[in-house]
Amino acid sequence: MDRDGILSYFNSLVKEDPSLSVAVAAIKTLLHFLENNKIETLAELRDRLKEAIQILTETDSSTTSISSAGELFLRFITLTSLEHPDIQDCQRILVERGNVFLNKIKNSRQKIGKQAQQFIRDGTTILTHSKSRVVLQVLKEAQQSNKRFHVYVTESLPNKSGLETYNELQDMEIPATLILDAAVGYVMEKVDMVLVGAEGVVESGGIINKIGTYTLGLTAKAMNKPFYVVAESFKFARLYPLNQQDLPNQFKYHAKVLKSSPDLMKEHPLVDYTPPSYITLLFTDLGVLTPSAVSDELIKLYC
Amino acid sequence: MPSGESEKVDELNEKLDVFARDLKHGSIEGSYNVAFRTVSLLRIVIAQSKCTTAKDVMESVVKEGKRLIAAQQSETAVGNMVRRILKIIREEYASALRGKSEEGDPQESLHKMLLAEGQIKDFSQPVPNLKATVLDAINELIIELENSADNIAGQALEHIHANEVILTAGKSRTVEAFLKKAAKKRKFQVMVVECAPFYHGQALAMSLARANIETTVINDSAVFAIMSRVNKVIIGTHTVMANGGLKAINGSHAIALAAKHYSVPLLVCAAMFKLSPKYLCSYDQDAFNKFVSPKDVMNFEEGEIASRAQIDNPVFDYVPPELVTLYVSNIGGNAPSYVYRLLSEFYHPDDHEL
Amino acid sequence: MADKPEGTVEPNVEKTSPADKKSKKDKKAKKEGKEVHQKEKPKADPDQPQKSKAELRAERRAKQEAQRAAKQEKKDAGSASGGKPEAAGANIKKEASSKDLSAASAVKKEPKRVPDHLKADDAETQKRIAKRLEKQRLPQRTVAQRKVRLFNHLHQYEREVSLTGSFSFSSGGIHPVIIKLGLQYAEGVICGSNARCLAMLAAFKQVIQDYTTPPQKELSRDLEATIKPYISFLNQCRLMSVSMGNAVKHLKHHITHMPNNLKDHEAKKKLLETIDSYIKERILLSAVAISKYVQDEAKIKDGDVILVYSCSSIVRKVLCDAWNQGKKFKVIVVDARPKMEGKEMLRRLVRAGIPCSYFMINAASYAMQEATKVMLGAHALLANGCVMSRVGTSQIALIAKACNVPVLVCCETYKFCERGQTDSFVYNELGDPDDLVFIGNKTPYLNDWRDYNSLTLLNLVYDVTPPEFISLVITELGLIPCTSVPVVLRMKQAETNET
Amino acid sequence: MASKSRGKQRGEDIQQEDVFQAVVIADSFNVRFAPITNEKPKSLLPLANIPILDYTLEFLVTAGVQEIFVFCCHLADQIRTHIRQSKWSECSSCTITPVLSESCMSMGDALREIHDKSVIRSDFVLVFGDTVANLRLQDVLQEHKKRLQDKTNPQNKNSVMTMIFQKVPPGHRSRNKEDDIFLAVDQTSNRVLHYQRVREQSKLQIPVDVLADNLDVQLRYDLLDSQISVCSPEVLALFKDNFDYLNRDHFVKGLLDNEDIMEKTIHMCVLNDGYTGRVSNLQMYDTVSRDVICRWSYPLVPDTQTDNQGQIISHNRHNIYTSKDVMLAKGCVLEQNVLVGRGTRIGSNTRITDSVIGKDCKIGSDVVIENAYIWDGVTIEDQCCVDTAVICDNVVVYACTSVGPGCVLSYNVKVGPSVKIEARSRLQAAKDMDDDFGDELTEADQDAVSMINYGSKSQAFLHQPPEDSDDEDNDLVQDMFGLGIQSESSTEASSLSERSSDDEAMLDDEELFYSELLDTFVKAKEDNYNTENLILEINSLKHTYNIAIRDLYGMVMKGLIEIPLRDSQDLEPGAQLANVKKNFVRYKPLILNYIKSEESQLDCLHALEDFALSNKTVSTLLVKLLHILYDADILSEVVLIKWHNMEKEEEYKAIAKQVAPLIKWLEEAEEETSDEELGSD
Repeated sequence: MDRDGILSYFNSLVKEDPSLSVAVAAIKTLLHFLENNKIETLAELRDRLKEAIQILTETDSSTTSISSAGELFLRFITLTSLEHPDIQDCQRILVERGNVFLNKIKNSRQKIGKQAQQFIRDGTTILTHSKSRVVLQVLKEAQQSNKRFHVYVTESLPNKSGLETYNELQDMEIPATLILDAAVGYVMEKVDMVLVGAEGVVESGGIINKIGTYTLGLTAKAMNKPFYVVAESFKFARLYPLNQQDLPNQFKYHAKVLKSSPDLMKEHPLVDYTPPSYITLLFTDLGVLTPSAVSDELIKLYC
Repeated sequence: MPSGESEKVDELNEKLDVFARDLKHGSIEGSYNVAFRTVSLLRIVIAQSKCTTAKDVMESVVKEGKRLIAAQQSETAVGNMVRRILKIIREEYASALRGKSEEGDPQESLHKMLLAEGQIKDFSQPVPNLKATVLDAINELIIELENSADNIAGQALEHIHANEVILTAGKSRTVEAFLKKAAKKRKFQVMVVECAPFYHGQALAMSLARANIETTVINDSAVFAIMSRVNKVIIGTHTVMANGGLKAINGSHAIALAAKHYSVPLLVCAAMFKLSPKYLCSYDQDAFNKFVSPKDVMNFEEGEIASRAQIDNPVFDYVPPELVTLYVSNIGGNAPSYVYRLLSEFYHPDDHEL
Repeated sequence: MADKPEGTVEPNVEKTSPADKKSKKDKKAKKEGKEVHQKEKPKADPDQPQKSKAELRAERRAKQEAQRAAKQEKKDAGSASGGKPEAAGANIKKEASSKDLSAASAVKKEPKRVPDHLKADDAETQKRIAKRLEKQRLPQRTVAQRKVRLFNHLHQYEREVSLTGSFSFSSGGIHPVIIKLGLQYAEGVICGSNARCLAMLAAFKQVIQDYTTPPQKELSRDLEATIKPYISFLNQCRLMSVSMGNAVKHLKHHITHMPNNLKDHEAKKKLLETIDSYIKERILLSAVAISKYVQDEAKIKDGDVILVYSCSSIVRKVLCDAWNQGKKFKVIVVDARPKMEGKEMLRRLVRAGIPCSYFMINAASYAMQEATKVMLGAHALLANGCVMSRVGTSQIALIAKACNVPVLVCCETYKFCERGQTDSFVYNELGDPDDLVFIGNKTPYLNDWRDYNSLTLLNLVYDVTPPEFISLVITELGLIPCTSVPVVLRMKQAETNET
Repeated sequence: MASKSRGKQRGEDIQQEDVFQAVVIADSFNVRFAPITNEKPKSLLPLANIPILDYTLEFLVTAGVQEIFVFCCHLADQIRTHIRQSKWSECSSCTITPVLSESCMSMGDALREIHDKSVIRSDFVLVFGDTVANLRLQDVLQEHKKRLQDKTNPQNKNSVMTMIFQKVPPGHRSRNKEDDIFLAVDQTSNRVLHYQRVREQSKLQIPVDVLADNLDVQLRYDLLDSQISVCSPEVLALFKDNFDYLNRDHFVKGLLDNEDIMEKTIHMCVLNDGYTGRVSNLQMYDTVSRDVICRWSYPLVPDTQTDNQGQIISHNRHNIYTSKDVMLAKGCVLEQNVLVGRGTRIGSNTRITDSVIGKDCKIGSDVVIENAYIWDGVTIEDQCCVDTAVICDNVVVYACTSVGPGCVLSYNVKVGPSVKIEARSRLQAAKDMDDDFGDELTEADQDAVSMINYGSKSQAFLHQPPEDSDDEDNDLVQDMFGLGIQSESSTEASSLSERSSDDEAMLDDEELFYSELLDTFVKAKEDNYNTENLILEINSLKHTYNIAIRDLYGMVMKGLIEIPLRDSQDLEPGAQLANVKKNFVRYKPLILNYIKSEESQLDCLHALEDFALSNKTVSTLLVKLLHILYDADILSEVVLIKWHNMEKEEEYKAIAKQVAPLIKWLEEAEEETSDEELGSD
């Protein structure tokens, strides 16, 4: 199964179910890949997968999620292979466990939605950024349990993803206000809490997310407002950025941008890194975690 | 003899009644006693329950537990103890079932998800002498409770150095022991915030003075003024929230802020039974705070104004984790950021919501 | 008809104004204390609260006798009386007879020197003070037995049953108005720096009216000389507030610069006018101006929830005015022991029809959640921009900052003060520790605190709020940041020099 | 067994043998709450959504009472069933026995009953079934016991009762003029020397000897009688012996008056910490509810109380209590001190403050509710406004209706749409039957009542305060309910007003009413009301001043005449008459509404007589007036003649003479008509 095969499969997945998160799609693709390929040795398997992941990262969809998913998948393989040395049945087991895993994470969004409920009280004002399906899920559930709350959404340039969120909220009849990215400081004093999604959750317990999240974090901190993050556990990435500079470029820019433009000074980064100190809590399908708990999780997984 | 049986049951019921009532009327001093009584009552519940399977036992525990919790929502110790006992039952069951004791961490984790290994979900299989083992485990728990204060006090000298000025608030049994212990070896000065309108602080001051510790009583308004000369704040708490925050006596927040402002370390003495799996998301959260009669704030005679003004008398205060420097618990000192871990050690995630 | 029976037949309905109700309470508390350390009896009698007024009075008289006797002895014993037996508490610094006198003398020496009342721990000063006190034939107060170590440099007195106990009719020639005033201060009948200042000025007007320059003396000199002991007496009763200090300074300035060629009555007239104008311009009008600024700058808007602390006359005025202007807002009154001045605030606001809620200071952070503004009064504004005010103010400001609620301070400029001060220790006033003992209708824990040498009670009166907590100071000159206090001071300096 | 284990827990020193007993009188033997109490005993009325009785029981049980006898008369079995179903039935630490007796008419009877049953063995607590309290009874009990032990002082030893008071200075809202008491106490021993309800006397008198033979007497007017008392068993016996004791006041009075004979003493204690309140009337219902909502009665507050369905209620800032499943639409505001019961839904932009709302109510949108007590299953449609009212179960208030202050809408009443319910009207779903209290009402009165318009869909009838002994308290209380809230501060003033002795009160009531009436007419004229409203006005006036309907006729007539005359004093008689005539024409429907039946006409004639005597012009115009009235078919000739033929006192003779011609003419006219009739046959 070659490059195009992978890409086409991946894209078809994304297309047919827009609510599907990129990471899941990636994992599905990889599983698919695993099934339809004949592989002799473990080493080979690893290399082939690495390539596949590489290919996926070159699509326009969020690199962070994909690579974190990839990492996860590889880890998954090593763990299994430890138990089952024989490559054939290893592959078999991989496939079935893979599916089990997929089933588990399918309803992780609902789980998160439940957990977040206790944090949204009647009459709360929420500020959210860009577009996150999980966040929307949370708000939806809140609405269904007839709570009364108001949402501020940043328009979140360049791709105006905030606008989509806004529209969806409108459809759900949740009172919402669309604000400029630059107006974050202005609305912050009206807001009770900040609620954002994440493309990736890194080992420090910080998050990588749509550009502007960091600003939210800073302002929220300055005004002692809680800053909550919702993220499925498969977004946990094995990565430890020190600061914005330290973020790997392929996260910050589209693959093609990296290829085309020689100096990145002129390019807009797509994501930024929000250090754990700005995050109050993360709501994940593993439960409500403090940033430090995240690294714990990752340690348990990778060490 | 059935008659004896039934009498036993009645007695138990009555005990539960009385306990529930005492909870409701807040006539029990200190959350230690609450925890202790909860455990010992639930122990009887289990001892008397005829059911064999873990499932039934857990149900009966939950039933009584809920009843007690309902009596006084803000007394988290009750809930905590119920959860502890449930955890115990689960573990005993698991170990009995798998022959080996299931190692620590019941939390969901990516690792497990990947390895597709599930928790034991059905507790209905009969296990021979489950009850006995559970009861033993509970006895251990009781012992742990009894020793908690001493364990904490034992660490006193690690935290208090010679002639410090220490500020404390209210009357925490633990803190009292802590200071007195330290006073045996070291000389230091204590500032006690009186904590109107309950004035436990004054009581503490008295007992410290009797123990011949150099003590100064200040009223609640003087905390900030005095803080610049304090070099350690040691307070007790009513509950440690899941995020490492505190649910402590009214006024603690101000103290913590003042300590932060003068960057004075804030130590919290709290035994593990005060650890609650609940989060605080808003000051006005249901069942977080407890509002007692305003009579302490303003006499009923003065009701003529009272009737036209809103008078509240909240009991607790929330201290966010970033203001806390260190927890001194019966299992050692921990940073607030570590609390989540302790949680997963003591409680089973399925029990967080009873 | 309804209240008639009450009035006549019903002696123990509290009809008294909160002020003297309070002072009565104090007396009770004090009495307990006294009994304890006079005859070393640990228990003060438990049924204290039930006593009828009559009884109280009787008791009081008895006490006074005792007091007088005690004083007499002390006098005989001479200045060595300091080393009291029970003063041997471990934490108590033995001071040779610490007699006191204070700011009065600190006034005219412009070159900065530490005022005496900050040097209670310095024997030198004490001696000098003692002498002056003798000279002025003023009563001397018994120094508190038990002081909090950190505050040894401040003066703290036992509460006397009667300050004037030792006055014989001939003695001192202290004007009765002043004596009355002094006692009112001491008992806390008059409190709040505005009220105290006004009362003092009124008293001095009286004094000046009754004053006649003795033959071959100059009014400018002699009058000052006569006033001096008065001031030191007042200081004895309760430490002067900054406002009073400034007022006195102003007055003296005018007295000393009084041209000698003037006739007595003219001079007096002139002085009275100056006092009147001072009251009018500096105190009353500035209050009006401040409240006007608040309206004009719309610092109180509809739907605001304004948190106030304790009882500041100026804040009350501002709020009531705003309400009468038809602004619809709520007020949260936060209060603290032992004085519970907030209750008075609450009472008056409620009377004015303003919707209020009432909290103890412990609950401040709970209350702060819904507040949109914090409005505070001030005892004084210090040159380094700190606000000196009723103890607890800083705490409120702190919490407000944490909940990012803006903090407004209302303060007339006559309360500004050249001193710079960074903490609440150097310059402060110590209230009566026994005030802490009395805790509502609960049985007090600390009844016999004096029996435990290792136990001390601290009842601070003021504290200092660092400028970073204060968003804005509203003065009659307009809205200023509290860092620009020195500027205002300089201006005022200039003014006074012109006159 | 039981008591022992409790003894351990609460560390109290009750010996095994004497159980701590209490007698609850679950009936107040008056009709303060009529008509509500016609269907449900008072002690079961919901206070903050929980039956009042439950508060009392809770209080007693927590105070460690082991045996409670609930004495119920009016609708007794309801109470019994309630107790059976409530959580108390399986309360192991305390047994509750309802004692039924439909017959007895007073507290005295009740106690006698209980004495006959001889169930009380030791000192017991006597409370009413409508008490909310959280004081520590144990302390009082101990105090009482101590007194009895005390050998030295006979007065202490002979104490039979310790009354519990709460310090509540005048001007306090929980002071109501009914329980306005004044007493003299011996300071040292707390012995009660004199006890008096101020309401009854216009002034306070203290027997001289009280002051004479006691040293330090304390006269107290700052107390509220909690009606809770710790009694020795003798009390029952005493009640038995003198059956003229109807209630505790009589008992206390009796004992105090002839102390020396009986050698029994009564003591008192004043709570310094703790709360008591009695729902003795509507005003107190309001006050106590508020105290509960404002948590004075902690721990007896809604969020700790669980009713037998075990509902959990959560308490929030500003004393807002809501249970989980309450549906609040967007933009509806619960301001402060609001309790909303299970399953209630509230529409958008509705404003609610200082109110209690029961279970499963439906409140529409843009509704304003203040100080209201709304019970279960009530429906209030959009744009209504309810102020200071009690609205019982299953009432429906249709859209755009406003319920005025002090109203009471009893069960199943329907009002509206778009009417204004007059202040202080008490409505019920069915007409007043001739029930045990309340006399037969003249059908004229009935009509007058039913005339009042409560809206097209309405099903409501004005409740007639029964005309029996305590009825002037009754509406005294009634209008206090309104007042009570509107001016808490002015309780002073209101208590001032009611001191005057009753007959006086009646008298100036009449005058007052009349002047009011005149004003109403004038007002009606100015912004010309339609007759309905005017009638409404007048009726409500009638009820507030409690005027007999028959007097009303006269007064209305009188008023209708006086107004125009007043307006046109300086004119010559002719013009005046014209004026009056106009007026009559104008208000004919009104008059007809009141003056139909024969005796009503007579009444009105008599009124005219008197009026004529008092007023010069009238007497001159009288004949003409009568003529007009006759022409207007208001007065039938029959009646006129009858009236004229009645024998009269001296002073009316003149009038008789004056009107003689008219009558004559009438008689002739009559004959003619009758002739015609004959002819027509």
